Amino acid sequence: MDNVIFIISTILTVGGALCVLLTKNVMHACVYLLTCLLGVAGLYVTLGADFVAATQLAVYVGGVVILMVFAVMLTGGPNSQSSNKFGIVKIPMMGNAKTYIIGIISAVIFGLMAYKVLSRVITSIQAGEAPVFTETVEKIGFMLVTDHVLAFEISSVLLLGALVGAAIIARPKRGV
Amino acid sequence: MMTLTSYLMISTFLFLCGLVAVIARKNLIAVLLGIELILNASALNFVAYTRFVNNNLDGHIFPLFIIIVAAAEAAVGLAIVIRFFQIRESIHIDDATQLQS
Amino acid sequence: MNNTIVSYLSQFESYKGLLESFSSLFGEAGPGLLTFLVFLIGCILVVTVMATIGGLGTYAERKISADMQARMGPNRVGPYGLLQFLADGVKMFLKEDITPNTADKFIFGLAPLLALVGVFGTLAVLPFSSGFTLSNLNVGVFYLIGIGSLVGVAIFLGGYASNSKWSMLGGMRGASQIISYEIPVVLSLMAIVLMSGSLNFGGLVGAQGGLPQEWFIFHNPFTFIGFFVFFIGALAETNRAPFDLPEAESELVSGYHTEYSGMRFAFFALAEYIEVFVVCGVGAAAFLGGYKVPFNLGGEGIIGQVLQVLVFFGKTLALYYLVIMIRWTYPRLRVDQLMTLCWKYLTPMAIFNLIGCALWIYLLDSKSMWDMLAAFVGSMGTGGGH
Amino acid sequence: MEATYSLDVYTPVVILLFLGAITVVAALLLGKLVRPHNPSESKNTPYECGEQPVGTAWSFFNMRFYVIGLIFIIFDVESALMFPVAVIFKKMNEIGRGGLVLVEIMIFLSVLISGIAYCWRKGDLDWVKSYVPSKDTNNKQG
Repeated sequence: MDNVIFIISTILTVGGALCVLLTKNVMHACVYLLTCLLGVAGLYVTLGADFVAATQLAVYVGGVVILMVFAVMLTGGPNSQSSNKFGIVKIPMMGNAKTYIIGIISAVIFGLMAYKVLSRVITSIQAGEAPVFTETVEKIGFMLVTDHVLAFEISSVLLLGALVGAAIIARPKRGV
Repeated sequence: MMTLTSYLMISTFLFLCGLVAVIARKNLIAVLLGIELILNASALNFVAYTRFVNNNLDGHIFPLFIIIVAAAEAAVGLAIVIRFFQIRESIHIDDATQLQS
Repeated sequence: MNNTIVSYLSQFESYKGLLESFSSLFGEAGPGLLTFLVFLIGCILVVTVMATIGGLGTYAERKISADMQARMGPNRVGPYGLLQFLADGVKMFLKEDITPNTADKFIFGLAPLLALVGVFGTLAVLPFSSGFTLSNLNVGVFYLIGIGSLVGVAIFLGGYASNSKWSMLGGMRGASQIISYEIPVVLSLMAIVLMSGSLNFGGLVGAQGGLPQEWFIFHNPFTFIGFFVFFIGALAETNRAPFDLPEAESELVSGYHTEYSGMRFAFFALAEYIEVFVVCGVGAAAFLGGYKVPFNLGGEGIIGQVLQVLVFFGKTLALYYLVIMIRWTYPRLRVDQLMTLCWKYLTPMAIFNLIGCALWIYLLDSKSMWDMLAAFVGSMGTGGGH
Repeated sequence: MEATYSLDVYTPVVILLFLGAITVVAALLLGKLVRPHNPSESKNTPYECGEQPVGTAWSFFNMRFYVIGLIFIIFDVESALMFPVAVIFKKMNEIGRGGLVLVEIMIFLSVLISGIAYCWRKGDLDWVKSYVPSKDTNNKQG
């Protein structure tokens, strides 16, 4: 069963990421991002991080993706092609051949660098005993109120900042 | 099958997809999608290392905060994109050339 | 922790015998195959029962509404019209499948699938009895919230993909309504998690008892308010009247599924009815004692399990009946009233409840009201005796 | 249950997700055999109460939907952080450290409450933004 979940999650993740990259419709890209995130949640499950997987589901699937599709709809929908006053197509196609070639070249360079660095790391790691993660939620909660309490409290300030900042930015123009 | 190497390869792949998306896309929202992919790749790395290398749960706390930061980033980033669209009627990334509207 | 139906069954002798025969038959893969088979049978059983309940839900809805309006309701197909939902299903199956030519075909096909997948995913953690829970995940409550939010995405995508104004408005309203009302629901469930100290449904129900004064709803005043906050939020989250703005037929034709026909529409409807059952089940498990039988009748054996399932279904279906009653009693809200109710009343109340529950645990050592009342009466009694 | 970490508990999740997908796909494919299929131009236009549809539906949206989504995601993230703390609160209280955790929860929540109070004060939670109640009918707004 472990392998089945792993394979399904890998297919979802890799396929979703590729389709996010290749699709021409930004709405479809959001949907593929959804499958990719579901796949990553599955990978978390295979790694024993069940709480992180549930967080991924709740925050990403329920929150970020909805926000993304809202933003797509608020910026004129996926495929309105009229140009604006600057003469540039309003909703651009998702890129052109030049940018893709540059992107792929940079990806290849980065991949080679990562391989150069990681190959030593991977071969040198002695993958030891896989630990048994039970009661992850209790342990995470315990760590959040003891060791990582500062991060816990600071994150609330971060969220406050994000909420206030985004609300100010998103507020309709004055006088409306 | 389920080894550290395979997880690292998946996360590298995710990261590269995100990188190409950020560089190649001309649509601001698609760029944000690429950033989400990159953040996910890093979070996946943390969990994979904590499972296979060191036996504590610190690697579960970190993805949690990465997800939080990603959500906050998405909220603010999309707000900026929408505001930008209202001002310039465009979400083309080449339109974003001025600091002040 | 993490017990499943398999770990419950494996304490019986006959299961061990079955396991041995499987091991001899398939060798190494035997136990895994048996586990898979048991899960498969359990899942198919649950899905079949849920689909039937979803179908009967449409029947009950029509019958109860007819009763309230002094009509007969469906009474031709089968005894008392009980087979009406089968006839409806056959009709849906034979209907032409129409896709608007301006629609986004890919997402148009994907949306009903996402809705059904999201709802079926929630069934995995629903606690039917102490033994028959498909999988009592460690993070059950949070998992249910996460996978259930797929339905919101599906409703939005369904409305979007149709490329019809009614659908788009319905989908937009649906998505914003579902995400808004998720906040009070999550916060009031969090108060219950605080009281029980466990995130899985087994622990949630296990912290309660069979008798009403041992349920969480009567545990303290905050959880009592919390139940109603949860219930109103759950009504809105499943798009039930009086919160059925996404499919308000007098304003938006049929909302997000205006352009859906035949089986695709049937899947949306099925997902909605099953989701109502699921949220009623969560309400019963979290607030009303779940599968706990009064006085622990029937014990741990097979009779006890059957009784537990019956008690769980009884409580859930009672809530389901309440939901249908509410639908045919109250008029629909306006959009601004809907948002005001969520953000200015329910969410502050839910946060207040959360803090109240935390203070109750800290100051009063998480004793229930009845314990304190009993202790008070007892001290009065002894005081009077002296 | 053995001591090793087993993913067997997630088997029903996978099976149910697949059942959901298979049900939809199978019903649509099987239905293809029996259902009629005669599309026509007017049948395939989006329904607009009999009128010819004007333009596309993917254009008109209001900012307030986004603000709702924004506040939601902040609270969603907050609940993701609060759930583990909520789980251990009772146990910490039993070993006599409940006060500390309570103070931490209070600080966390109060920062967020101030956030939503700000949005409330600034009118982001009002659905009808331009509605100003007159003197005699000002009992509508909550």
